This record gives sequence, C-alpha cells and structure tokens, in this order.
Amino acid sequence: MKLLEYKAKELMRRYGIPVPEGFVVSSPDEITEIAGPVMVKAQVLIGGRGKAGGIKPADDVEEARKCASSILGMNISGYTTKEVLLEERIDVAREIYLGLTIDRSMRSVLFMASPDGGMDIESVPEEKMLMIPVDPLIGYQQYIGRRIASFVGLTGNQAAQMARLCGHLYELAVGEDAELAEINPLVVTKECDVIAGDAKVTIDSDSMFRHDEYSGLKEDLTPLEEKAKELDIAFVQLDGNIGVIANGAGLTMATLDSLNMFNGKAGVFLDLGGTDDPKKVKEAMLLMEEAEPAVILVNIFGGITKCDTVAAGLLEAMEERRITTPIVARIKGVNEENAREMLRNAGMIPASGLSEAAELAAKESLR
Amino acid sequence: MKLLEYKAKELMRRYGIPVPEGFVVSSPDEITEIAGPVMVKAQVLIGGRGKAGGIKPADDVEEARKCASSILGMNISGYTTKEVLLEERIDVAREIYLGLTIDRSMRSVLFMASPDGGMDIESVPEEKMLMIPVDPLIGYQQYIGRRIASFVGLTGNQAAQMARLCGHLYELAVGEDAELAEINPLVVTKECDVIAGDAKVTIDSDSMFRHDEYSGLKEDLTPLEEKAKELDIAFVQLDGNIGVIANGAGLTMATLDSLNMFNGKAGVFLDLGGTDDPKKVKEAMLLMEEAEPAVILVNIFGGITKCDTVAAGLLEAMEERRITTPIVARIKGVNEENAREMLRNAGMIPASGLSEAAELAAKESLR
Amino acid sequence: MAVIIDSETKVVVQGITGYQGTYHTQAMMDFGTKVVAGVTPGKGGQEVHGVPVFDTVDEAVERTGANASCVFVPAPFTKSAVLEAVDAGIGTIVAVTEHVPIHDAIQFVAVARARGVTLIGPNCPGLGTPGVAKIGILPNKIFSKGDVGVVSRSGTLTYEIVNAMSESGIGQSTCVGIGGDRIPGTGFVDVLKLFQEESETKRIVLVGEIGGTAEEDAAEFIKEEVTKPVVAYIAGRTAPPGKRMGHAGAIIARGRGTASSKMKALETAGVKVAKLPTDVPDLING
Amino acid sequence: MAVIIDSETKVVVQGITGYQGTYHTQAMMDFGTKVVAGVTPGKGGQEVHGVPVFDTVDEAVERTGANASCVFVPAPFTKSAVLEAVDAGIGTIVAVTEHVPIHDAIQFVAVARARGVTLIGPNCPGLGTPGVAKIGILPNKIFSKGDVGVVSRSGTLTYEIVNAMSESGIGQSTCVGIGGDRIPGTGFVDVLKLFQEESETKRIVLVGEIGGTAEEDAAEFIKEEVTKPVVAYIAGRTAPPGKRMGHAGAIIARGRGTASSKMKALETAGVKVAKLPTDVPDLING
Repeated sequence: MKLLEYKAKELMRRYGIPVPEGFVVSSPDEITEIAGPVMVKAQVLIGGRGKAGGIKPADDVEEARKCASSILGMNISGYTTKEVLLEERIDVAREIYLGLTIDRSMRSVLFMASPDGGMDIESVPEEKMLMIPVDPLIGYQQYIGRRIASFVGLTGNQAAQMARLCGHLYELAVGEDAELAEINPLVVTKECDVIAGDAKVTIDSDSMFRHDEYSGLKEDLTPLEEKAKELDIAFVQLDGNIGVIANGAGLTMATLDSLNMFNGKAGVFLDLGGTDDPKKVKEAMLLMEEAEPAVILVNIFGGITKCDTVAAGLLEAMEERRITTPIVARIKGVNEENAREMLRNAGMIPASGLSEAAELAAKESLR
Repeated sequence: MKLLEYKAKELMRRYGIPVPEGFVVSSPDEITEIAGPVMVKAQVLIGGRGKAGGIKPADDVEEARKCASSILGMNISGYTTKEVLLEERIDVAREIYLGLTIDRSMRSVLFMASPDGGMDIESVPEEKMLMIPVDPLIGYQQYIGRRIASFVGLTGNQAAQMARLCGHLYELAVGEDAELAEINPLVVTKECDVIAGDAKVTIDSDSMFRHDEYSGLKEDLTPLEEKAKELDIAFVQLDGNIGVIANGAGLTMATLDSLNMFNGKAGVFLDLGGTDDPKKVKEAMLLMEEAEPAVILVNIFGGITKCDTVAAGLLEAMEERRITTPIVARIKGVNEENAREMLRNAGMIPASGLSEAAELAAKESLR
Repeated sequence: MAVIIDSETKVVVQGITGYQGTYHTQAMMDFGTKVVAGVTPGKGGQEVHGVPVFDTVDEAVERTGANASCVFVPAPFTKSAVLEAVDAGIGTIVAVTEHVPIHDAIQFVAVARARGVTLIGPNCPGLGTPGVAKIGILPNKIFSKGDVGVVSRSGTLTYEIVNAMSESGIGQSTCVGIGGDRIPGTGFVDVLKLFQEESETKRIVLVGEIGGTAEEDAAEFIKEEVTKPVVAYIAGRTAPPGKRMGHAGAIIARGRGTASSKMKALETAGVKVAKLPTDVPDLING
Repeated sequence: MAVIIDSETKVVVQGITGYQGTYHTQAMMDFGTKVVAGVTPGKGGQEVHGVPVFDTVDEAVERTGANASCVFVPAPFTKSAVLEAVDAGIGTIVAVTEHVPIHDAIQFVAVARARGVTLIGPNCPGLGTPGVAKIGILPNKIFSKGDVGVVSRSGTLTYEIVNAMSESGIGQSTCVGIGGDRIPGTGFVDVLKLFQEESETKRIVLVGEIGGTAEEDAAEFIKEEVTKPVVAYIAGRTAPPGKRMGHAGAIIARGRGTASSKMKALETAGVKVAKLPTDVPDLING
C-alpha cells in the first residue's frame, strides 16, 4: 500500500521527522491563504512528476490557485492527479538520499544513504551509497545514525539531527509496518536544518489487520484490479491476448514462460495463490471474462481438492456468464481423467501437460 | 530502590494492572470520606506488617481514623510507619502468587507463579511453583501468560485477564527497570476479577539516570547510610566492633572472613568498590570515624594508584578529624614500603599481608 | 537418512483445530508422519484425528516429546506461534501460513536462526521425505522415493516438477519447499549445504523465481561447495518486471534479480538450467 | 597459546578519550597488548598515546582490523557500545563499566551470546595472559607466567590472590575476571570449559562469592567435565546475608547461594577449597 507524499509526510511528522509545513487541496478554490512562497506538488503514486510538470512554485494565493488548477487533473504516467500539496518552500543547501527498505539476503531492515540525493539517485555509483542492515536482534542504535551522518558528510549539530532522524525513520518502519520509507531528497537547508523534502512510504499490505487507519485508503486501481484485490487474487495486465489463470506465483510464471515458447502472449493473468479452492477458481473465471481475452488458459495444480470438483467450478462459471471465449484447461491431480471428460463435454479444450496446454492456447490465440 | 506499596500500585495501575481504589494519608485528620469499607495498611519497606498489626479493616470514617492513628508511627521490624494506605476492601475468592524477578543462571527475567498465594509463599513446595524465564531475544509473548494462567488453575475470562496482566507486569519491569515486581496475593475476587492485593516493586538503582521520577524518593536509611550512599560506598552495619574499609566486594568479604579466623568481629564495613582513589579512601575514613568502632582495619589493593598516595589520603583524614581510634592499615601495590613507613610514622599499625592485618586488628579489638 | 526430518521426528501441529490444520494433520499421518500433538489455545483436552490437543506448545513437548512443529495459525498470530515453538525447544519448524507481516517475519526468523532452529517458511509448502515423513502441505501423491534432493521457492510449481519427476521414474530423497516470502527462515544455501552433506542425495534440483538474489547466492555456493550435479529451473523469464520498491529496490538489485541474471549465474556454476519446468526430468537423466 | 586472547588479538578501546580509557590504554600497551584503535563519537581523527581515534567501531574495524574491544564508556551508553561492537563483528568484548542497568545487561548479553561473541563483564576487571596480552584493568604487576588458569567473580580479590600466587612462584596461563554483576556475559562454566581444553593450563583456581548459584553450577560442571586439579576460594563465609529479593529471591535460592552450599558443592566435585585467600598458593602446590 503506497502512500501519497502528504500522507507519508504526516506519518513522518508523527514520528518526529522534520517535514515542511503544508496543506492539501483537491480544488483551487480551497486555497484562501498561504503563509509564504510555496511549492505546489501533484499527489500521485508514481515518480517523475517533477519532469512531467507536476511541481510548480507559487509566491501568492493567486499564483498558487493557478498552479493548482493546472496540476489538478493532470495525467502523470497514467495516474490522474486528484490532490495537490501546497508546501512551504525551503532553501536548499544540500540534497541527501536516505532510504529504508527490506534486505532479503540479510533478512533485515536496510538503511541506505548517499551524499548525492535528488533526481538521479538510481545512477549513483556504488561507492557513493552506504548500506547498513539493521540486525533484528539489536534493532536501531545511535551508532547507525552516526555512521550514516559521517558517510553523507554531516558533522556536529547536523550529524546529531541526522542520527535522531534515522532513529525516527526506523521507528516509523517498525511501528507502521513499512516495507519502504524513503526520503529523497533529504534537504539540508541554508539554515542548516535537516528536513524531508519528499517522502515515499509503502505499508506492508499483509499488516493491514493491525492498521485500521489505512483501511480507508484506496490504491489507484482499475475496477478489475480492485475486484481481484478483494478476492485476494493477484491480477496483472500485460499486452498479449491470452488470459491465464493459475494457482501459485511460480506455476503462473512457468505458464507464461511456456506460452512464450509457443509464441503465445499473455494478456491478463490471475494468480490464485497456492489454493485450488473451486470457489476461487470460479471467481477468477468470472473476473477473467470481464477482461475479454481471446483465449483463456486455466492451469491448476490440485493440492487438496479433487480435479473433478475444480472442473465443476469452471463449468458453473461458464454457465452463469454464458462464456463463449475458447478455454484451454489443464487440471492436475486426483481424478484428472474425470475432470478432462467434464471439460470436453462442456466444450472446453482439455490438456494433460503444461506444455500441451500452452501449445493449444497459443495456437488458439493466433487464429 | 524499594517502593512503598502505594507507589508500586500507582505504577501497576499506570501499566494497566488492576489494583484496588485507595488513597494515602500521613495523619488521621486527612481522612474525611471513604467510599465504603476499607483496609488501613501501614506503608513500610518491610514484610510481615500484617502479623505486626499494621493492617486493619474499617467500615466508616470514624473507624478509619482510629485505625490510622493506631498504625501511624508504629514501629514494624525497625521501620517507622509514616503513611497509611486506605484501600477499598475486596471480596477475596482466591489468592494467587505472581512474581517477576531476575534469574542469574538463565541471564533473564523470570516469571514465578503459584496457585497458593498469600502469607506463606516461601514455604510453597517446588512443584507448586512455576518458573518461566523470558528469553531476552523473544520478550514477553501471550503464551507465557497462558502457561501461567493454566498452572494456577484459571480458565476462560480469568485466564485472559491473567495473560494480559502478565504482559503488563513484564512491560512494567522493562519500562521501569524493576529488578523485582511481585504481586502477593494476586486476588481473584468473588466477582471473578483478577486484581493486585499487594504490590512490591524494587527499581534497579543503576537505572536512576533514566528515571528522574524516583530521584525524589528516599529509602529508609540512617544518616550514615545516607552519606555512604551519596559517596557510592557500600555501607553495612554488623554487630562487632571492628570497622573495616576495603575496596571491592570480594576483598571486603575476604577481609571479614580473615578477621573471623582470628576471632575478630566486624562492626561497620565500607566497601569502596573496585577503586583505590585516595579521595574516596579519605571520605570512607571520615565516615568510619563517625561509626565509632574500637579499631579500624583498612585493606586496600592498589590498582592504578600508588600506595604512598593512598596512605597520604589516610593521613589527611586522620589529621582533619584528629582520629584517635587505633588503625591497622594494609595497602598493597607499588611503593608499598614507602606507604608503610608513612603509616607507621603517623601512629598507625601497618601490615603487609591480609592475614597479618586481620590478626593485628582482631588482637587490637579484643583488648 | 534424509535431511531435516527422519523417523524420530515427532510433529506438533499448531492451529490443529482450524480447517487447514485438521485437514493436513490427516494428510501428514497418511504420509507416515508421527503427528503426536496439536496446540490450540483454549482447546486443550480435545482430540483431532486421535491426536491430543494442548493449550501451549510447552505442554505438548513435555507430554509427547514433540521435536518439530507445523504452524497453521492465522498470520496475525504466526509470530507468536513460531516464537512459542522456539522457546519450547522445538528444533524444526515449518510455518505454512501466508501473508505474515514482513516485520514479524524479520523478528522471528532472526530469533529462530540465532537459537539454531531450522525454520522453513513462512508461506511455504514444507518438506517431505518419501517413506519417512512430511511436514506441511505438499500433496502426498506427487512423491516417489529416490536420490534427488529438491529445493524450491515455489509451491504448486514444485508439485508440478516433483510430479513430473515421479512420472518419469525419478524419485526424491527429500523435497524442501522453502517458500516464496521475502524473509525465508531457511534459504537455498542452507538446504544445498544439507543435500551436499547427506549421502542418500546424489543429485539436486533447484527451482527458483525472479526477484531477490537468492538464486545468485545459491549459484555462488554451488560453485564453491557443491560437487553433486544440479539441475535448475527459474520461473518468470517472460514475466513483467515486478513491483518496484521505490528507488531502493533498483539500487539494491543493480541488475541482479532478473531471470537472465539468475540463469547466467547458475550456468556459470555448472548447473544445467531448464527452459521449461517440463524439461527438468530430461535434464536430470542426461 | 592462551584462552580468549592471543598474539593476534587487536584491541579497540571504546571510550578511549575518557580518564579510565586513556589510562588503561597505556597500561594495556605496557603489558604488550596490541591496542590498534580507540572510539569516541565526535572525536574521530584524534590520537591517544599514538592510537588513532574513530567515530564508530565499524570504522575502527575497517581501518585497523581490530577484533577485540575494551569498553570504558559510562553505564548509560554501555548497552549501545557493546551492541555496536557485536554489530561490527568484534569477537571478544571486555566491558569494564560498572553500574550498568540490569535490563540493559540482560539484552546485550543475550545478543552477544546469540551472535557467538565472547563478552566478559559488565563490571569486570577483564583478562590477561602474561607475556601475551591483557584486556581490561587488571594491574600489570601482579602477573607471572605459568600454568594456572584463574577465573574469578571478584576484582581486587583476584588481584590479591594472583599476586599471592606470583609471590609464591606460581605463574598464570590466563587470568579471567568475569565480574560480579548478576548478568555476566561469560560465566564460570564458559571459562572452565576453555581452561579444560587448552593445553598450557595445567591447574585451575576459581574465586567465587556468596550469592547466586554460579559456583554450584561450576561445581556441577567440574564434576562432569574437568579433569585438571581445581583450587577454589569462596569469599563471604562470615558476611551477613545479602539484600533479599522479596519472596522471589528465597524461592529461587531454596537454600543454595550461601558460602557453605558453594563450598560443599565444590568439595563434592573434588575441588580443594581454601579457607582464606592467602591459603590458595599452598593448596595449589599440594
């Protein structure tokens, strides 16, 4: 669950991280007063808004309204701008990068910092990027902040501010179940204070059960994606014309790989997770039909359910929606011969192996 | 730093542990109203006040004042009662024991619980006492509370209350740096609630730097003990007549053991800790003189200071106070011959070995 | 012989009274696993398929000598359940539960590893040794006894591949599904080490996926330490790039984590890499 | 050879710019210890007795290869200092600081032990091997080279006994002052194990005190595992009973923890127990 900049900054403020003063509007009319020069910033869940014209300076209310009205509604890489943040303009002396994420190989939280923050952070050379995994048995300790401050070249009072800030960022990550908390740029102002210029926070969606405060937030999803999310089905839109339904990430990817071998191209794919629950198979089928693929390829490895029961779920969905799209279905497990017979009788194209299913679907899609 | 019952209960309440309603007075006149029947309880830092008559029931204000005035000023095992707690009387259905302390061999916090709480807890047989060390890497988890609830025979809602309470007690111990937090009895009321009948909390005195709230609290110390505490010198009053000054707990105890071999009996002993700081030696000497022993035995092992410098400290103290008590002094380390000469010239009895020093002091004390 | 589990393994099922717990308790027993106890707080005294249920793991261990655990409790309670098992002295834990919060996993994985406990998962199918025992949810019918050790990040894809192996007459020594979560208790390298040391395992199959650098690390380890032949399949060659973790993800990855990076690393380490999962049996045989 | 330290030991002094840190840096170097670095936050770039000072332990390790640490920082910062050393990969830590909060000690001792770090202390004099190296504050002049391993909970009493040994011509292999705090990083048993394994140590002296059950545990271990002759002294036979930890203390102790309990346990384990510290040299000699 990605948070918009202003939500992320609210969080950071709550955890004691300095952020500029600001407020959010969804219409220019809401701007009645500004305390001084501001930046008007598009609130979208995608990077690159600066280059897209989504960030503009304004010196008075009139100008601020003008900027807001030009930015509101703006399409930035496919995301529509519905809100803008009006934020006190800060005098930038230096831009630093500070990020906190999950390091798989160390199995820990990872601090990342670079003296060269700002736009081109991804191309910063390795030696300019400090990475410090936080030992989970130890947690955050002041020396981590001291190492970071020293690496990015801060000393004295600024180093102390940085060390405190790193501690707060860690507390935020743990307290809010953030899998990413990034400040780029972290600004050193001309007044020598350290303050978050931008803020990216992603909350671990698996932690929502203990964070009611995020349940109201909507991610910027299409109606189909929204529906899939509610059903706990991974939904991805690609540019081919074969709809793929499979269970498990690995098997789904293997199915895509197999299609590719026969020159088939996946359009939408749905991953049911490790389940072979016939109800979920049926729901996925109904969802898939709305995406209007040329062919549907179903590849289910039956774990705890019998294949014929899964097949029955597929048939139900077909009947309920009178689906006419060609369907290649391969269900592996107990009673698979029964299942194949049921599918054939219902006009589907049954397959027994993964390669065979992929070949049949690809052929069908190229007609 | 031991806390009085009402202070300990304030803490427990703050951490979410149910305690009876109550208030504290230091004079019967302060009692103007009680909400119902109360217990009037002497607030002293020693056990056994019940048997000493320090806890009495009262049904109305008149009676409460009478009880308070009989308990206030009461001497309980050497401690004067300066305050009484008037506490709502609770209907006891069962008394449980719950304690939390430090387990040296497990190097951890230890939960202790018994279904048989109350007066005679120390004689409860081992099989009636559950001990659960809390793995420091894991911390408190609900299953610890479940194990305790099950052991003391609570089920359903009471078990849930108990598990929550154990969690709060652990939070209290860690949050307040308690080395002991004991609830005896933990009462199950006739209304089936679980509530702390009594409360003992000892705060780790080494943690005072982060607990300003306890700095105002005074322990019940004699003036000499108070002075020793300020100087960070361990002061213990025994029933013999030899005053012992040594540095380090082990060496001090070894000095006592040696005295004993020669039939000498230590009165006061002062342990300077691992230091041989001449300033501290001098302060200890001045303190010791106030305790008026028959003989003073000084046994200092010089670590980083030269012996003659330590001896000079002793001499200063003698001159400042015109001390006439016989002094046996043994200072071990660099320049010890010099030091011995200085001591001899000042009229002290120098010794070179620990046994020799003990023998001389014992002989002197038996004159 | 086998890795991690053997005939002395006695399993306690945490969350045994739930649907999954009850179902897979039966499936594990059908496979031959000694399921000696179950735990569900508040349900102590009950029985599930004849297995006694206790309120705490500690009690289960004391009464039944359980030395391994299979965790089916819901995600919000998984951290506490795993820590309870560690604290009770359980030496092998399989955490099947998916959707465990990542910060919970970081904590309990660190504690389990520090305490020398073999933790598989979370979000994993578990492991099985044909003819000996199974802990987890791998389908019983896919296995056949043999000399190939299988280690996989995937669930159903593992079943697919193991099934294909069995159908081709290639049996398994032990099959370990380490799970696809970002913080796995046991990683490829841990299992490869065990396979290399264990004598009944003659050949190894590794099933990976795009994302992270676990396969690259495995390749490194294989190059240095593994002398047994290894066949691998990496799922996701044609998958779209995954969710990006802000700039941070790109900075950490620095070009690694893609299917081609993984396949290249493995090939450099002398591993035969299959194009499709169905090619794995052929590559093992030749 | 020696236990814990050897000629490859390179020490970083945490809190080197304080009075104690500066003094004992010189004393350690006089003893022959390789003190390669100091750490005091904010004072990186300075030098103390020619030893370079860094802002963090990590930097000190990277620049100087330090593999051991001696901690002199004030009690409020000791936890962070020890954890910093552990995190930086230091393998041996001597925490001299006294008055460390007990809950801090519980935490950092647990982490150090879990990470396989040898932590001596807190509140300890440290350890020394004559002719090789010393970490801590034991006085240099008390030592002489020999074959007796000394382990002690006490500070100055250790100096007394080691000094008496040296004056009687009995030298030491390594002398370890584990410190008198309730939560010691390294206990008697840990050190006894090392002495038993190490070949230059032929005999062992153990110096204990009343309180706790560390001596009883040591006696148990000696009985089972130690074949080298052991002489012990327990201080406090005539000391008054210590502060009682409410009921809890009495319940835990159940009669153990007294001088007579400890002496009896040790004697039962075949240990010669001295009545006075000054008797130790005679008992060692026979």
